[in-house]
Amino acid sequence: MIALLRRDLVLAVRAGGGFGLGLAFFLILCVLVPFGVGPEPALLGRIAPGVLWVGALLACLLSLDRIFQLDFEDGTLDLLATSPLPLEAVASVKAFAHWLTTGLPLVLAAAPLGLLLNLPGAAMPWLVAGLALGTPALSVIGTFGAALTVGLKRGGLLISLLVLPLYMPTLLFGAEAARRGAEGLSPTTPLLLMAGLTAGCIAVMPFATAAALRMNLR
Amino acid sequence: MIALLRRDLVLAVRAGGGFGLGLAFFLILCVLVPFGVGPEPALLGRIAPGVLWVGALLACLLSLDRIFQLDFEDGTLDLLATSPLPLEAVASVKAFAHWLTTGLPLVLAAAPLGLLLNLPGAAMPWLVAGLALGTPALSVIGTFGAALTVGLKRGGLLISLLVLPLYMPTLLFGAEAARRGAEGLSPTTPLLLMAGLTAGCIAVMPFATAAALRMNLR
Amino acid sequence: MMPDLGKYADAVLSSYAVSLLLLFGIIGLSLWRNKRVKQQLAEAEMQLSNKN
Amino acid sequence: MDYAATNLACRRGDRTVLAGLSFSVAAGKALILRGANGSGKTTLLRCLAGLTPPVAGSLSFAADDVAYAAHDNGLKAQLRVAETIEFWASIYGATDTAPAVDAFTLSPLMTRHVAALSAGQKRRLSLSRLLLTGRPLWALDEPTVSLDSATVTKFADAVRAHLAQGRAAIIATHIDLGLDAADVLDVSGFKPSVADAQDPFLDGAFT
Amino acid sequence: MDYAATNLACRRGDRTVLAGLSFSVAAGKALILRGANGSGKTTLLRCLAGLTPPVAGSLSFAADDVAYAAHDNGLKAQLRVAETIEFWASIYGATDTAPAVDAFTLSPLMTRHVAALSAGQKRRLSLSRLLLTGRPLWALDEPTVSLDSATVTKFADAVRAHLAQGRAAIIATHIDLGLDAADVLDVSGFKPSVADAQDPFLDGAFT
Amino acid sequence: MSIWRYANPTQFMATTGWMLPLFGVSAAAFVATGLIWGFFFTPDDFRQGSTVKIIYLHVPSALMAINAWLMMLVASLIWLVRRHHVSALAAKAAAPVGLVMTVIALLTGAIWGQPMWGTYWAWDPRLTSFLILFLFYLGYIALWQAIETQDTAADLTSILCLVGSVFALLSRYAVNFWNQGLHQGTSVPVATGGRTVSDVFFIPLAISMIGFGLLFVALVLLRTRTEIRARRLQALLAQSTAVE
Ligand code: HEM
Ligand SMILES: Nc1ncnc2c1ncn2[C@@H]1O[C@H](COP(=O)(O)OP(=O)(O)OP(=O)(O)O)[C@@H](O)[C@H]1O
Ligand SMILES: Nc1ncnc2c1ncn2[C@@H]1O[C@H](COP(=O)(O)OP(=O)(O)OP(=O)(O)O)[C@@H](O)[C@H]1O
Ligand SMILES: [Mg+2]
Ligand SMILES: [Mg+2]
Repeated sequence: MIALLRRDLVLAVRAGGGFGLGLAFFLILCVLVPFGVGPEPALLGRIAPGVLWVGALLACLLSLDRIFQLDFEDGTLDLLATSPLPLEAVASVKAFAHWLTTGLPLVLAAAPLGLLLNLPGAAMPWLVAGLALGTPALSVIGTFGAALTVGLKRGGLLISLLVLPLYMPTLLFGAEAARRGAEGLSPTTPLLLMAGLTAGCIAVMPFATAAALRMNLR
Repeated sequence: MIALLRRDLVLAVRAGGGFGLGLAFFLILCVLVPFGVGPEPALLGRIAPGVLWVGALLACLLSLDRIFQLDFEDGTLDLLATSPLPLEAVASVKAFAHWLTTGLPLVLAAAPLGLLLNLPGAAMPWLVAGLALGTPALSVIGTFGAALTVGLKRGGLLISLLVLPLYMPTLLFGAEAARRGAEGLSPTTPLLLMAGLTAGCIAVMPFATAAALRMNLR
Repeated sequence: MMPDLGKYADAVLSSYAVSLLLLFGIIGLSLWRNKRVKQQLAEAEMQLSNKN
Repeated sequence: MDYAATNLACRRGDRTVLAGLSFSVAAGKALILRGANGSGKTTLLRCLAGLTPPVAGSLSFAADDVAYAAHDNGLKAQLRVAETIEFWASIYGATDTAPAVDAFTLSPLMTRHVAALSAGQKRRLSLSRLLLTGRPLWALDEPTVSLDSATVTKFADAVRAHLAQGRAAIIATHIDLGLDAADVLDVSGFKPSVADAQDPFLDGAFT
Repeated sequence: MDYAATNLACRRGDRTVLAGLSFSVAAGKALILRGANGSGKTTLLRCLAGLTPPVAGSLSFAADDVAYAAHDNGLKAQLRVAETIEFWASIYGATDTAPAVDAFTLSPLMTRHVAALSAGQKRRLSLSRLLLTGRPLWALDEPTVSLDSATVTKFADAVRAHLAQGRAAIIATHIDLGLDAADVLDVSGFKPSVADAQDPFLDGAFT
Repeated sequence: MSIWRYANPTQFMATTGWMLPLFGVSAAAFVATGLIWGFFFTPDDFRQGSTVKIIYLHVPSALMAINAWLMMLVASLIWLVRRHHVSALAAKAAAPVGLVMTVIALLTGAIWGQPMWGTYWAWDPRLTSFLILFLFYLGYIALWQAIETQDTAADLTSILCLVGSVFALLSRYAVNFWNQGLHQGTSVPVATGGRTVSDVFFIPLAISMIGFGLLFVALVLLRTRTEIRARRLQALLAQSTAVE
């Protein structure tokens, strides 16, 4: 399993992808938004938590289709499925690698980018906490979506369609926590709910992912 | 050339992609944003033009990497490059097919989705006009980005990084036109500038795209 | 016969129009596809029984 | 130990491609699968490898006994040759990669990226994985594709060495590998009838 | 008309793989390229097809004369067989697809999706494109990969028919196609020296 | 004889052959009665004016939009557990009907919103969760369309339906938490029996709801029959090329 994780990370870095790019995308989005909506600081501050959350979601989505697609096309997935590694483990490792290359950089970059968007200081810690708790769920759910569409070429947008409604609860809790933080209310309830959601996803989704993979390879 | 266009469209539709999905993505984004920033109608109305433009951009970006990547991986691009079709024509056709499957549906869907985001009625026609004039440029520029990264697996995020700065002028003019429309000012200047930009891109970019392709195939 | 809908006539009529259109749309589509598939299947069965 | 299949039927996509197929491969023996293009060799091998469950019939061995090599190489262009070998070695818990490297003369290529290999070199790298699996039954789908004749001989040697350890191999191929301890099975003879398809939509009749 | 190359040097990636290679193929003749894996057959063919410009030397024909068939099939899984053939026919302006379909017995497969073809069937479809190009020089990279022996014979017939029209073919292959009008060129003999690499960073000396 | 014998395609075709017209005719009768009664023969509401007439479309379609998804969930479970092909095809057949119901509920709601709340759209929890349901339908249908191999498509869409149901529930809950809405609560709580709508409106509404339910059943039966035939057609063609 560690070998698979190491391989996935090496591939991510070598292919001009890896940590840098998820981050770069996030940065670019944060630059685009002020251009799109205009530069007033008060307005930007209000929408900042939402924008950062939507950005995290999209950065995840953008990279989802590659989780299994490349391995499927060059035949590696067949070989992994016949290897001693259970497919559930493959699913978990893939999700974890995706989080390391996409989710983690976003969590680390959220604070400085929040500054760029005038995010109120009170909201900052809660936004970061929310992202830290929520992005693992995004990766795990996204891996499931990728497994559903693995046989299909150009699945990119189909994944988005399948996965985005599944992202809704995470997004709602996360944005709510950041907003409550900004307004000085206690954001623990949404954060707790989100932690529960993430824990549940991590525990259960790999089984659904492995089942979907098995069906697609058949 | 028409054969290539037809083939690309057939592939887009068959692969569960096609017209519907660019649209679905756009719709999903418009649903996400209120979740992220909260449901107040006034706030949503203010940021609506920006959000729709950023959404159009992202819908384009999400689908860019597939323009040449699949053809490259299965060897079709080599065959097309040795065919009687000049690569410039291939580049133009690919860009046009991309616009038909991504840009056009966005133009058509912008009005109803604007409603969802409380877009002021006065801004609506200008937003749509801006999208109609601007999305062809997005496709043409994106095709160039796709040609640059065609050799690289997992080019998805790298393309975004390369292309987004090139999208900036289009975005600026488009959002400005919609905002002026909303405030009752005349949006003709930004629209004219954008039309010029688009015309220039359509005329010149296919040559750059073809050059990039040739280098990548070498 | 036509009830007086007052100032909301637009809303009521358009919602009825849209809904009926959609309902008839899905009904028509289902019937049409049913007929087509039935015909195709009959043709295929004919061909196969001729072959054997 | 014998590796046997009894009355097997296999499906590919929506289509039942083979039915009523039985065979038995004794330890130390190889089974060569023959058959025209599209006759179902790949379908059978995928079924043996546990990727598609059989529609009917049974296998006397588990999917864990099978080392499968497909038409596709399953290589990553961005990895180096050495990294690729190490990766599969650690997946299969193999400690010694030297036999795999030697059997396919990979040592001059170890530091190259897979992207910079020729078609035959890629194939050699892909086949070297077999020696890392340590599994007793090799199920190989046209393994010699794009290998030059010297390498084909080396490959046949590797198969012979494998068989000599009391193991077995099932190989789909269109060429002659020169294995003496090999039975031949022509899969063309196992075309299914409609009844074999095991499809509830083909039972009974309705219009 | 002769198809000739003079003193050719070809590059693959950063590496100059072949140098000093010359040949001439007369109309009606075929040239078989031989050489161990990695000796540069693919590199040479890509150069002839105009995909990589030669590092040195010259060709007596244009890239437009060459119909190239690579290791990869270049097929789209989502298209049907008939659609694929029509697509290439209209790209090359061919009006009659019947010869291509017949030469590789594709007619029973016409309505299938490419995804549902076996490896050999895909190869047959991919090769049928050659007959649509109408180009005089075929440059083929291991065309018989995964073809069964009956189809290999059919393919050799197609090549013979092509040559009989006064055209020519250059074919890299590891097997014997049984073409009588064929010269053989072993590319292994054209390994470049450092001077052949034509790389400005290898001229002169600095440390 | 267990109920599962209807899961055999031949049996299903035979049984539904005579059931379908029955459902079709009664659906037409109930829908027509409910809507005509509601549109022509009910008074205006004292607050909502004539817009109250929209209720005869809005509520039944909203109800059926949810029920259709529930039916798909059950059918998917049956497919996953017992592998009855008809059940998978029934789920496939129901999805577009559910989608249309969802669209009708959304559109009539939006049109109703303009006079009542002064806006076509508000991010009210109930409205929002309907929009999410709409997305689930779209995704489910798109996945069916995208996969060639029928059994695989059935498997994958079933899993999506299962996982999607859980997440739909979660987001319904999360949405409530996020925004208190404008939309009125349930006024026909079947469980408690009490209701806030007066009989004048309620009787035609009930008839219309029954009608929409029957219409749903009729459409699903018809479409399932089509899917079964299409499936047999495909199997025949595939097998004949394999056997030849
Ligand atoms: C696009 C907007 C709307 C959507 C998606 C929507 C959705 C729904 C849903 C899901 C139900 C639930 C049915 C049930 O629980 O039994 C419902 C019921 C109802 N809606 Fe809407 N609605 C929308 C707009 C409106 C508007 C604008 C009004 C009028 C002011 C309205 C009035 C009602 C009424 C009276 C009911 C019946 C409640 C009951 O008796 O249970 N809705 N709607
Ligand atoms: N994904 C698929 N869906 C449906 N049918 C398929 C699929 N893949 C292959 N087939 C069909 O199944 C049959 C058996 O294919 P298979 O790949 O097993 O043949 P094969 O013996 O391996 O041929 P080859 O020598 O060409 O590799 C063929 O008729 C083929 O067209
Ligand atoms: N993209 C590349 N970059 C750098 N070197 C490469 C690249 N592709 C191949 N090579 C190297 O160039 C040499 C020639 O490769 P080529 O593919 O031409 O060989 P080939 O004769 O076609 O072999 P095969 O019979 O295996 O197909 C080999 O040593 C190979 O390792
Ligand atoms: Mg095969
Ligand atoms: Mg080669």
